[in-house]
Amino acid sequence: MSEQIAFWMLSAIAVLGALVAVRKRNLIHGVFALMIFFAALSGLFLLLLAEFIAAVQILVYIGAVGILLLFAIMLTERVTGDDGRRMTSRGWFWGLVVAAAVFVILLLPAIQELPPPEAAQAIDPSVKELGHKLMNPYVVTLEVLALLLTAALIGAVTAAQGVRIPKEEDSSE
Amino acid sequence: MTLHHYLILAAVLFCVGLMGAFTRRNAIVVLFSVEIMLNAANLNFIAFWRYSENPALLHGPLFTLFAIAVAAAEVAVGLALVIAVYRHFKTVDLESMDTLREE
Amino acid sequence: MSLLGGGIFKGMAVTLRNFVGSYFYKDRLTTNDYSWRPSDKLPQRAGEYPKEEGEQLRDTTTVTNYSRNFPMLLHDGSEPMDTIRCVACQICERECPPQCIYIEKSTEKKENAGGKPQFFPATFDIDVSVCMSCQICVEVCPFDAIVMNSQFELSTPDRFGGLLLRRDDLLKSNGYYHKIHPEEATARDKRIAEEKAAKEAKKKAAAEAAKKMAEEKAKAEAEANEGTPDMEENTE
Amino acid sequence: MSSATAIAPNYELIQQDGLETSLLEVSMGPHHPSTHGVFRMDVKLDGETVVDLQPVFGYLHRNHEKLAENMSYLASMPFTDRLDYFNSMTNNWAYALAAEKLVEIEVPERAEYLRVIMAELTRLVNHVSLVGFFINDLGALGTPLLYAFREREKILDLFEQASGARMMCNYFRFGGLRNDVPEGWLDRARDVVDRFPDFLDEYEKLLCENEIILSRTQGVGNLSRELAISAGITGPMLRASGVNYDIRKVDKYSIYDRFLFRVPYSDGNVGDCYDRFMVRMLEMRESIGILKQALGGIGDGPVLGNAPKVFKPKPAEVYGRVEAPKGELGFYLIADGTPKPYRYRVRPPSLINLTVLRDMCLGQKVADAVIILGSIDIVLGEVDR
Amino acid sequence: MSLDLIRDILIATVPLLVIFPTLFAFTTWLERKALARIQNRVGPNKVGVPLTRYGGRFSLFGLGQPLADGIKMLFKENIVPRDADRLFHLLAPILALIPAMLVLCFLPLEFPWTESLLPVQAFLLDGAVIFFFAITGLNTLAIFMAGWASRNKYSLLGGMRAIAQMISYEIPLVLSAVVVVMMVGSLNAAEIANAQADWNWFVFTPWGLAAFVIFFIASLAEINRSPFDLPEAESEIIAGYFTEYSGFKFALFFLGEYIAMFAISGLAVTLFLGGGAGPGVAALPWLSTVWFIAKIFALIAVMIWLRGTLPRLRVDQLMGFAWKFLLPLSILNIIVAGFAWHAQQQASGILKAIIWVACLLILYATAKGLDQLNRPNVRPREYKYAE
Repeated sequence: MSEQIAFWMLSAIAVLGALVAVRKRNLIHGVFALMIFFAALSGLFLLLLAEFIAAVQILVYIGAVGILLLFAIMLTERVTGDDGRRMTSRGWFWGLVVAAAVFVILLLPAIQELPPPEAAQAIDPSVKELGHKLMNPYVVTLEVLALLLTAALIGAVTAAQGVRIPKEEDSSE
Repeated sequence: MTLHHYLILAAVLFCVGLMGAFTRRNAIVVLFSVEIMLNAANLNFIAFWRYSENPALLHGPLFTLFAIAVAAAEVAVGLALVIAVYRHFKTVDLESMDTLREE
Repeated sequence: MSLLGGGIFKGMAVTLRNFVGSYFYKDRLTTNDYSWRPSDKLPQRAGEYPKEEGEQLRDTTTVTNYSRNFPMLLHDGSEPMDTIRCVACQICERECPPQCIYIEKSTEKKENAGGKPQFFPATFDIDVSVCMSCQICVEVCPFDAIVMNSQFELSTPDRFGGLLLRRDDLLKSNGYYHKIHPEEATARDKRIAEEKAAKEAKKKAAAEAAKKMAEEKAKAEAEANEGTPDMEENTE
Repeated sequence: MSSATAIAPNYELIQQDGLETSLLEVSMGPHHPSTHGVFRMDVKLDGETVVDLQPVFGYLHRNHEKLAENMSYLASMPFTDRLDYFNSMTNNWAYALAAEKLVEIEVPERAEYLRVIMAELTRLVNHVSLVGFFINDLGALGTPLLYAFREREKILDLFEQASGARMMCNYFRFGGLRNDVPEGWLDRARDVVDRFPDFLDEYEKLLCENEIILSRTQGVGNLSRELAISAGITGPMLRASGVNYDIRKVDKYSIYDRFLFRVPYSDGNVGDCYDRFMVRMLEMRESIGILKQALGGIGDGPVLGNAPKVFKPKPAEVYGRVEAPKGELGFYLIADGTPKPYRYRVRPPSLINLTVLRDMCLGQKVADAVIILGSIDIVLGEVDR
Repeated sequence: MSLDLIRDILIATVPLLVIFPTLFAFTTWLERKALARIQNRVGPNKVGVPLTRYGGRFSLFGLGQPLADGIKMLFKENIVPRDADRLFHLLAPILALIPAMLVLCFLPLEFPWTESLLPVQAFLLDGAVIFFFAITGLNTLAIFMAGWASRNKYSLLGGMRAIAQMISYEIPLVLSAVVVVMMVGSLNAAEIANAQADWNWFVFTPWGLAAFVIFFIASLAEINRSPFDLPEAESEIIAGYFTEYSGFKFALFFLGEYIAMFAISGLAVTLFLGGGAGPGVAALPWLSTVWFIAKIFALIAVMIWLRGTLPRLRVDQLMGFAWKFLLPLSILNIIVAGFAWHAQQQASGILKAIIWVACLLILYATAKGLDQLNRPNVRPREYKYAE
């Protein structure tokens, strides 16, 4: 029962957060709505007993991605966004149609008769096990991921810096 | 709670993200939308893992972990690109970046 | 090659010593408890603050001795207006830097403490909201008629009228002056007595020398006390 | 100025970088915790870096000079207290020196000794609290300041016992002092002076080796020797830039030639906030030396010469100056034969030292601007007059 | 939802929500009093219990001061700038408080009345430590929110400083905790605390000591304490991100800050100082809670002491300190810990001592070298004297 209440609340928050994030004109508000969405998702992960993923979700998405987005917004946009420009793209109607279509397609299996879902097994996942898995079968993946992150870091710095005339003292802020 | 609940929720979230990506002009909002879609997918992974026959294999969390890492990299590069674009075009409006279009 | 963070540790040692020292050494805890409690009387002058039990205020007697607050007018006897020293010469009014003194001279003369007919101030106002306690008026007064009071509790609900001290508020006896500034008052009285003695000796000598001169001198003195004496003559 | 042109191209580069980083214009003051009074700095920031700074003052203007031209010479003495309200004694002295030149009054020896004692005590008060304020600007929670105030209080008690007021002393008169110090005052002063080095030891231990203070102050707010001289900087700030110039040595006014003391100055390589801070710390030691000599050598005698209270000087121009704790404090008087000065002009060290603020701050961080202002040591009463 | 669960949750959480705000009140008093004594003042000594103004006899060293402050804060006018984002301006202090309160659950604090409710104790979560770090990071957002919503330049500067600072210092913070996690082999807070029973505190190992120092310094920056209080640097940017806050919202920020202080000290105690371990715990289990809180207060006392002594760093020095000093040092510490810990497992007696001394020397020499590299020319100078 308590699980159901938590699920419905969290999913409502997640959907609302996502909707506000994509529809809000004020981007800072949008980012915070997005973070609420991330937090709700983290709660859902906890509900599914994926503790570590929930923690990582908060750590990475709210702690890192959110802040990055905030900085990007501060660097690029007039944040209030009350400039009266059209918010939506030219093909917004077709976009909406496609989104709705995808939604329907995704739900088709559910509309059709599905086999009754199995009940979840009782599990006791441990972070240690996850760590062992990362070291034993997935170590190459982990290394590749590390490489990818490094590459992304360098790439991001290079792309964001652009062509820069060297200065004597480069203030990083 | 059953797997279906989570799958439908993930579908809704994915479509919200899709709608945002299709209908907004702001590059950063499009990035938001992509993140929402990615997270919906992650939710699916975890839900499938939870209701799988052999959760001890931890495939779902591991895959999600990798997906989150990749997503973080994606956001970093994506935002760097947005900033690079902004530097060039002085806007993050996706529709005004049409220099490759034939006139 | 100094210790890493050594300067910070040294500083922390100093603050620790002060922390501990503030409990043991009066030298390190200089705070006085000046707080006022409802049961306490309002302090009348500096140094009368209530004390915490067993706590000594710093030595305020010397401070009080030289402290200057707002001016007051001196009189010598029991009846203030009969023995007022001020002759309304208006030097202080002119010299006052913030110009907070307002004097109106009386139209007729009256006998002062010395038995001499003198003018007196019909009005003598000091606006203590303007006064800056500089003591210039005390220094320029040739008659030792104005000195500094040390009463500071002048708070009033009426900020215009209440802070304008009238002549009768300002009049204080020489005895009161002795009470608040004992050293200064004694020195002043001594000087006045000396000056008086010197004057009388001079007078006597002059009287012995020539009687005619004495008459002229009396006349001149009357002139000097009349109108406003010229500035450069007023050397003390 | 040179640093201004040095910063401008750099700033252009930031703009060319493409990102429209708009400058953040911050009006620091007039009610800002660290502007030392009602002083305003219009700062333009690029991130945290100061790219432009405009000092704005005048909020405390009280018409000091014009007021003095409309009252007798003696009457403006109490007003000089209000110039640099930390150092009323030296303000009095500079004005008294100018007026004494005007009417050629001799000052009795005891008065000269007391004047030196008061001036050096004032220097202690000023430097010790300046260092406290400076460290406060660096972000300490008032601890050094309160230690400084603890010691300052002892000296202010001395002032109060001598003159009747702690800060607005109004103690000097043309031809001496208003009154002699009370009985036992000299012993108390000796006691305070004897114990002051202990406090300085503690103070130096607390501050001078602290890594954070060292790295915050060194290389910040550099003032070159040349700029310091051409801008007319005086006092500890000039000596911190490597110029050996002290009016006590140059003019040998009063009886300063009788005392042995040294003037600390830096080698002039940088002239940063650390130098200004240290020069003041070292100067306090020298002041204690002077005080000990003066308190030892003082004799009996009158403290006020036979000088007129109110006078009409002959038409003349005079300039009297002293080494005030903040720099050269001078009073320029033109007499026209009336009891009031025709022209009365103050040379305020605070204001003139403040003129190089912009040059020192450009290119520094906003936190540095605050401590540079603190290291200049201004008092707004003197800047605005 | 079963009533039992609600009851259990209430029993597990409400004490946290009561005990720590009470301790917060006491800590504000302690801080004011200790700072006052460091500065040779008396500190609050008038307001007693019950709020006697002129007390003397009942003033109880001014212990009523926090209560009086709280009442004052509660009744003060709530001022919102005209141009402020009202919603965010309201939400920011709440958001600042929530994560701080939330992370308290991850401290292995066992209260006598919660013994029967182990399933709801969050610190038994397998990833309690990583949750702790994740949720502490949320504070950044609240501060940014406050800085941005106030529409004040000082607030914005403070917010930006806070973000830069907290993100930078999170890295050495986490990396220094990694050493402990490596040694215990678990992210579970209770397990980490239990591993340190019998004076096997990690702070008594060289790498543990180094990690503790790094952790403590980084935690000072995380909770914006002096000498890293740049986001609220009074002499530079007034009050930073809470310049525009008054009354109860300000009190919430204040509360959040102190709760965060408890939380991060609690984590330091858990990771390095043996958790609830201490003399007498074996006989009286409830003593572990007392020890835990006593250790927290010991750390807070050091923080107050530092606050009374040190000025603050400049923003670029702050970042440099995190990236160029703490980060390399903590990475080296992980390496040293990895090797030395394994080496000393087999070794015994003298060899162990040699390994320990060698570790200490390596770490100190590296720290010294990094310091020299970062500030090559900073040292006291000589001055000339003119006769």
